[in-house]
Amino acid sequence: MADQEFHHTNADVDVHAMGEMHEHPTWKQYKWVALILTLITALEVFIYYTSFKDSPLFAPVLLVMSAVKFAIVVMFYMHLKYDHKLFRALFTGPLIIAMSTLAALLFVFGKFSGR
Amino acid sequence: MATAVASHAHPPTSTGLDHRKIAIWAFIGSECMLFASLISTYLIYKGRSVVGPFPHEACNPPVCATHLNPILNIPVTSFSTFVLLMSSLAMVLALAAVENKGKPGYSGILGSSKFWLFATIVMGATFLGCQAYEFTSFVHEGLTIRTNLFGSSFFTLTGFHGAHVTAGVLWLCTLLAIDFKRGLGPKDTLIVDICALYWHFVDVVWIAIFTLVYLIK
Amino acid sequence: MATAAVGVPYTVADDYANSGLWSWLTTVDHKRIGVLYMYTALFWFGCGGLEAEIMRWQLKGPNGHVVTAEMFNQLFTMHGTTMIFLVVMPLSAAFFNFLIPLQIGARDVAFPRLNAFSYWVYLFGSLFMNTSWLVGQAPNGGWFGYAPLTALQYSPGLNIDFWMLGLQILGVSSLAAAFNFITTIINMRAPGMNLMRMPMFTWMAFIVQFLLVLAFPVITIALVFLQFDRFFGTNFYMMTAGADPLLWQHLFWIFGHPEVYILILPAFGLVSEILPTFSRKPIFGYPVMVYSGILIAFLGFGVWAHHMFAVGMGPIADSVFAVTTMLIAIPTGVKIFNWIFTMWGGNLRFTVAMKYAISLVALFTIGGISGVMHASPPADLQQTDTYFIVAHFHYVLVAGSMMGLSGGIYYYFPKITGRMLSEKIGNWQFWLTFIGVNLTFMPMHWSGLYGMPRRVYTYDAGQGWEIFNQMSTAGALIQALAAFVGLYNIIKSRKSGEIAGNDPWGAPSLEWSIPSPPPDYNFAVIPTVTSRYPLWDVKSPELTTDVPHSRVGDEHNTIAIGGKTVGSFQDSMAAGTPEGGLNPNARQASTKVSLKTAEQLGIPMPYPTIKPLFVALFMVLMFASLLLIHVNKETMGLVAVLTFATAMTFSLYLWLTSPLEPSH
Amino acid sequence: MNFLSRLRRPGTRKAGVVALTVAFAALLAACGQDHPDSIFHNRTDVNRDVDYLFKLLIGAGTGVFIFVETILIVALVKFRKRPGQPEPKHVHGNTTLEIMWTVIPALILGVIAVPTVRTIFKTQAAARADALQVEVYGHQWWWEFRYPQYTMTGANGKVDTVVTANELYLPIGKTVNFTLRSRDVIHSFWVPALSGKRDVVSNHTNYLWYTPDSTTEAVFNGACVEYCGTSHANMRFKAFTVTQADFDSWIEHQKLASVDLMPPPAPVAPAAGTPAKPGAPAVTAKPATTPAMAAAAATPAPVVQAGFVMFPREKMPVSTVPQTPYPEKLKFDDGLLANGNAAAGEKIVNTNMCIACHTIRGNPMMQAVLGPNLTHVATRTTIGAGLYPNDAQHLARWVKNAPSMKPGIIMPTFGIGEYDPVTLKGIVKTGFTDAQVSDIVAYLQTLK
Ligand code: HEA
Ligand code: HEA
Ligand code: HEC
Ligand code: CUA
Ligand SMILES: [Cu+2]
Repeated sequence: MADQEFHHTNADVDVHAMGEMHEHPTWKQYKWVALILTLITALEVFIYYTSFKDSPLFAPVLLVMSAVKFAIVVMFYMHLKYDHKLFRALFTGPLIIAMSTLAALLFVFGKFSGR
Repeated sequence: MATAVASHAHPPTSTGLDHRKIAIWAFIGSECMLFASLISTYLIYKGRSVVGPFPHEACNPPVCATHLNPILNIPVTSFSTFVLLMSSLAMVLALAAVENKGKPGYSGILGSSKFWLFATIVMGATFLGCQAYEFTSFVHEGLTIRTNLFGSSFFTLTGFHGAHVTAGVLWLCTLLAIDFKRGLGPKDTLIVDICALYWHFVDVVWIAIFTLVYLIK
Repeated sequence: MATAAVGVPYTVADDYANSGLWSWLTTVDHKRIGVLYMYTALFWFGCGGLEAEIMRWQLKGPNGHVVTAEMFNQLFTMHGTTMIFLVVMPLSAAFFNFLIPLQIGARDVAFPRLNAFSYWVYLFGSLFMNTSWLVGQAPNGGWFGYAPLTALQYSPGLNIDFWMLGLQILGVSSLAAAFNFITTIINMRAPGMNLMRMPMFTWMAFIVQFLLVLAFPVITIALVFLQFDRFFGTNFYMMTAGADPLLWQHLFWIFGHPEVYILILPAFGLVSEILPTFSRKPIFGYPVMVYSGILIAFLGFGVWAHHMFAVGMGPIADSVFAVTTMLIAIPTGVKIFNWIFTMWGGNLRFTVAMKYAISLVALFTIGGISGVMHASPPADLQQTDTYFIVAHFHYVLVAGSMMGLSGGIYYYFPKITGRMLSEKIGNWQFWLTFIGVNLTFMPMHWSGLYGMPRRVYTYDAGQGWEIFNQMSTAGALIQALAAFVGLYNIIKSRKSGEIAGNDPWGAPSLEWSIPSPPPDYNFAVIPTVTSRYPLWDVKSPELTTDVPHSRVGDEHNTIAIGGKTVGSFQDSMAAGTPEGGLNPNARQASTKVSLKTAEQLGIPMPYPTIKPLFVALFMVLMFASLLLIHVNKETMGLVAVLTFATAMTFSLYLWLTSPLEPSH
Repeated sequence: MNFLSRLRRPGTRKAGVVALTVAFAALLAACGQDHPDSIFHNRTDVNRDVDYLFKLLIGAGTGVFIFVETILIVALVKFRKRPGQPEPKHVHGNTTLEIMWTVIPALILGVIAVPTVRTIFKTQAAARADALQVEVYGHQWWWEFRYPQYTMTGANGKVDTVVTANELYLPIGKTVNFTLRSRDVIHSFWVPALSGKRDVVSNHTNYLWYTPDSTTEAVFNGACVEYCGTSHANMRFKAFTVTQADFDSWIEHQKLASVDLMPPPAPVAPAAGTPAKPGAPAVTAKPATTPAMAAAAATPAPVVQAGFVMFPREKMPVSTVPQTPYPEKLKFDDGLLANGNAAAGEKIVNTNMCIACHTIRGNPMMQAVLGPNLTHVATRTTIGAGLYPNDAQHLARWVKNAPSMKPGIIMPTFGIGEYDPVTLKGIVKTGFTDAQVSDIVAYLQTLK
């Protein structure tokens, strides 16, 4: 709303974080990110078609890979890495609660005890 | 929620940030819980259907009247996943184009916000197209939202995501319309940024869904 | 006491009618919206209470036949739903709306029109849910509507449809409001109002908004499943399809337990405002109070299954949830003790507001302790679904939430209306309530432990439950009496109450530095805050000397009154605070000084607008039209849904494309 | 009371003092009288473990309560405003105190948590192998109890297990292991005096075990404690703990089939003849005055079941005998009951809707399972899931208009001229006269 030029030192949240976003990821970074995402996705689909599919490591490996993708997109495309730390709190807090709730649910429904 | 209008009489915001950006991040936070509930439901009901078709396993008599193949179509979905990822790239480039309008290096088609917005819309639409194809083929193979627990939870989960994508596409269309009407410039960075954040979030949700629903058995 | 320019009508920034119905329908003023919330919630409190009274009358003796079984089931379902979703939450929302901007030194909330939207959705949603009484099919599945009883197979009527659609609608209202307040509190604090200087109520409100934002999506999804099951024949709760009824229970309580803290934290916040004022002493251990609040909210997401100890989750899950549940007692206890030590060494004035606050401290403890008793699964198996539970949650909800909120009403009524509530009548109401509540809910501990199940419309003679039920019924009647006394007090004082003035209580926080009722722009000049207790710094520094929280030398444009540094409050007092008032106990009427309007001060005020009301109306109608599907009018239903959807989108478009306020 | 005496308005204060004292006096008085369904009776091993935990909780709770309220009241009295009092000295906080009231509650909770967890694992362990197995099925709104360890082969070679409804017999001193399943919505199985409850969850199987070890035979009230619809409040049951000997005799009796009263050279009714063949077990439990005997006499000498066949009613404390009043509107001419004809009754039952829902072993017509098994209905002390005593008057009214006796149930209204409270349809032609109902009742009463 108001023009962002002005700020006061006694606002609680760190004051260096002024205008919407400073030092942005650049074109180059964007394209690198896109490349990495593509590669990971390709790898995911690839191992799905290999015999690795039946190994006990399959699920964990996939989870790690998608977690990486998730993180990159959030950090660079949503520029959380560069943005006001407040946003990091607003996003990661709920994310943590959501994930632990999901895990807890799967546990109480015996999804981890191979029922 | 474009309610705020700049005015000298308004005191500066405590954080120097714009209301709308804080609101959208809070909204995204709450969306995390929404999709967490949907995904957990899908996983909880996975393998509990009493009749086929099933996601990864074939279904044979007596469980099913006739033989039914595993239903998930990995190739198509991998393609649509890829498209959605690329739409995120287009989105950031659109944002960059708006932000640096007129700056050196932002001339020509690759520097035009209209082009990248349009590209994002097209890719989003493509994704929806794939989903429509997927859904119809499932129905033909005998899986509807009423068939079994898998059908109910699968269609609801992916349907909810699809609805989010649709909303995103419409939102992008309004931006494109504005861009054609009066041109989006650096001063509009914020409204584009907000839409972009939403779009990327919908993308990351799909990253999770693709792995948890389609790839993992 | 000069009544001259006091109780000034709300001045508005434009030439819309500044009072009368239209101005209320179109208002975007957070204070007026707060007032609307308050009276609507009080009205529903009357209805929810009436439902309770009928239940109590039925249960006053064995084999009662005041109402039928079916009616009774509808009564307790609607009583629970009403009291939680239509009374306590909106009453808290009333205070969020009225107080948050005033306490943080803002002119309004971040999204004024969204704020109006939230209220209208709540109003229409609550009306929708209660129209079920008119068609004789009120919800009858219990307030947590366990599957599969709510499935079409076992509940073919419209009862459950009213319930699930109603909750869905109310969810929209709460979520919209929550995003609004989060933004407001993060982003609209006056200069110097850093987080650790925020009044305790604003802090608790802040926490509650996050609980809302995280808890409501879960029940939204659970309800969506139910809607799909009932309208489109999906299988989420369809036992024949192999569904698991515990899915609903888990989803509901993942929402449900955070919900109970959504219900209590605002009351905690109000008490934390009232106790310091009437003890003439700052809150004891401010930081601890803040952190314990955050901790309660956080832990609140990890305990939901304590409502499900009887469903057979297995020993491990039972143990885990038992322990996490018990942990919550610690931060809550911290609050209790901090409140007691706020009073300790103080200088206590037993106003009605203070009495309510004190009885929250005294009585919530009882409910909390019985809560800890439930937290032990083997023991809970002997308690769950008996009146022992009913006793627990009424002690925390009635003696907790409701008493805290009642205290809040007595405390803030002067600020809201410009007039004091009568202390004389108020004392009657308080003592009747205090006696009534204990007489109603204390015996329920015994009837529960002596084996009386809850949700029974009748019970047999000779079980030794009679005496307790008679006491409960008597108590309920006393509570009704008390409520009427309170109602009378409100009506009377609204007209002829004593003039309040800016700061009738000698309170420390910003909202008391401006006239009562505040002008629509709240602060003529946004104050610069230099301490946790700005007004005390001004009026009775001896209370806040050597207080670490006030950064001396931070003041901008300081001005001295009576040789005392006043910080920059002089500016906000341009809005019409009289001089003097250095003795905080002396009540100051805002004499002579007549209020400047927003234009005179050059403050841009948002235009009043009817559009949010229409968006809300069409949205509720859209949901309501789904009912047609169940009276076998599918096509008609779909047409209606689409019509209202388009109407909604259109009015939303008008809303978004019309400017919020005169731009410069 | 000290706190109260500080109040400004003596009027309210007196009211308050009086009301509160009355209240608590009443409570104390109430605690004096006996409470049949109290959870503190400790009639099982499990309940004693729980009781120990409960005492601990109550102890800790009371302690905390007294402590909190005391310092609160002291503060209120000590620091109330007095005229001319100086402004209070500003206190900002106190770290040692804060730590204290974080740590001490934590310790108290630890003291509670440890035995809690221990008891959880102890009471949820698998039941001992030699336990008596009882399968509990929850229905809207009645209980089906099966004893899978006790089976018998019926006349037609069909193997059955002992089944009864709403009345549970348990041998004293033997561990019983309940297997809890639901036929429809969620219910919850609870006998307060014996142990905690366990939900009966659709699509789930739950277990609950304990060892009734009350020294004497006893009757306990049980109830459904999960809201399950209209008549949730009327979904009660009884648990009889009896000696092993009596239990065995009871089971043996339950194994018997009922006698077919249709006279052997019957008008060609398929129902006749069949089970009336020799060896068909019969019942001669008194009173032998019913027309049942007349018919039964025609059949070869029946197997006599002596000894304990049902818990003696005279030994049942009043609290276990339902006192639910009749619905006002439901009238029945009790005079007719004396001369109801059982054989005629059976004929009516066999040729009417009853066959659609009920089972009576020994009566080939009655094989349905929608309602309670009526083979030994006469050996039960209550009907309608513990709602009414099982006597001629109540049976008659039940058969005449069950839905008005118990809201919401699927058993239809049969009495001629009666109105079905749900459908509000009048039963005009098809219904039974009071005389016919009396016949049915007579028949039902032979089902010992
Ligand atoms: C305002 C709402 C509110 C609040 C604040 C609470 C607070 C708590 N509740 Fe309650 N609860 C409800 C509303 C609330 N509850 C409702 C509505 C239900 C019923 C739902 C239904 O079935 O319809 C319910 C049901 C409920 C159950 C399920 C019972 C059952 O159905 O079997 C349980 C079980 O653990 C429980 C536990 C607790 C606990 C441990 C707390 C704790 O937060 C309490 C902590 C507070 C204290 C302990 C007192 C102060 C502390 C001290 C003085 C320190 C020292 C104390 C000790 C060391 C013990 N609650
Ligand atoms: C905040 C929540 C709240 C509040 C305030 C109350 C207040 C009361 N409740 Fe309730 N109650 C619940 C939440 C609440 N309850 C819940 C969640 C349940 C569980 C439901 C379920 O099982 O599904 C429940 C269940 C419940 C039961 C158990 C029903 C059963 O299990 O069979 C009973 C029984 O006595 C009861 C009684 C009361 C009484 C006597 C009051 C009294 O305090 C009421 C006093 C208030 C009045 C008497 C109002 C009078 C007001 C006026 C006259 C003013 C009029 C003003 C206008 C009209 C503008 N409640
Ligand atoms: C549509 C199904 C249905 C029909 C037809 C029906 N009943 Fe029932 N009956 C029930 C159900 C269900 C109950 C259990 C009601 C309850 O306690 O909730 C019941 C209970 C009873 C009981 C009480 C049993 C007990 O132990 O509580 C008796 C006796 C009885 N029925 C007799 C009859 C007779 C005689 C007829 C025919 C004239 C009949 N019923 C027809 C369903 C039926
Ligand atoms: Cu069965 Cu309640
Ligand atoms: Cu809880």
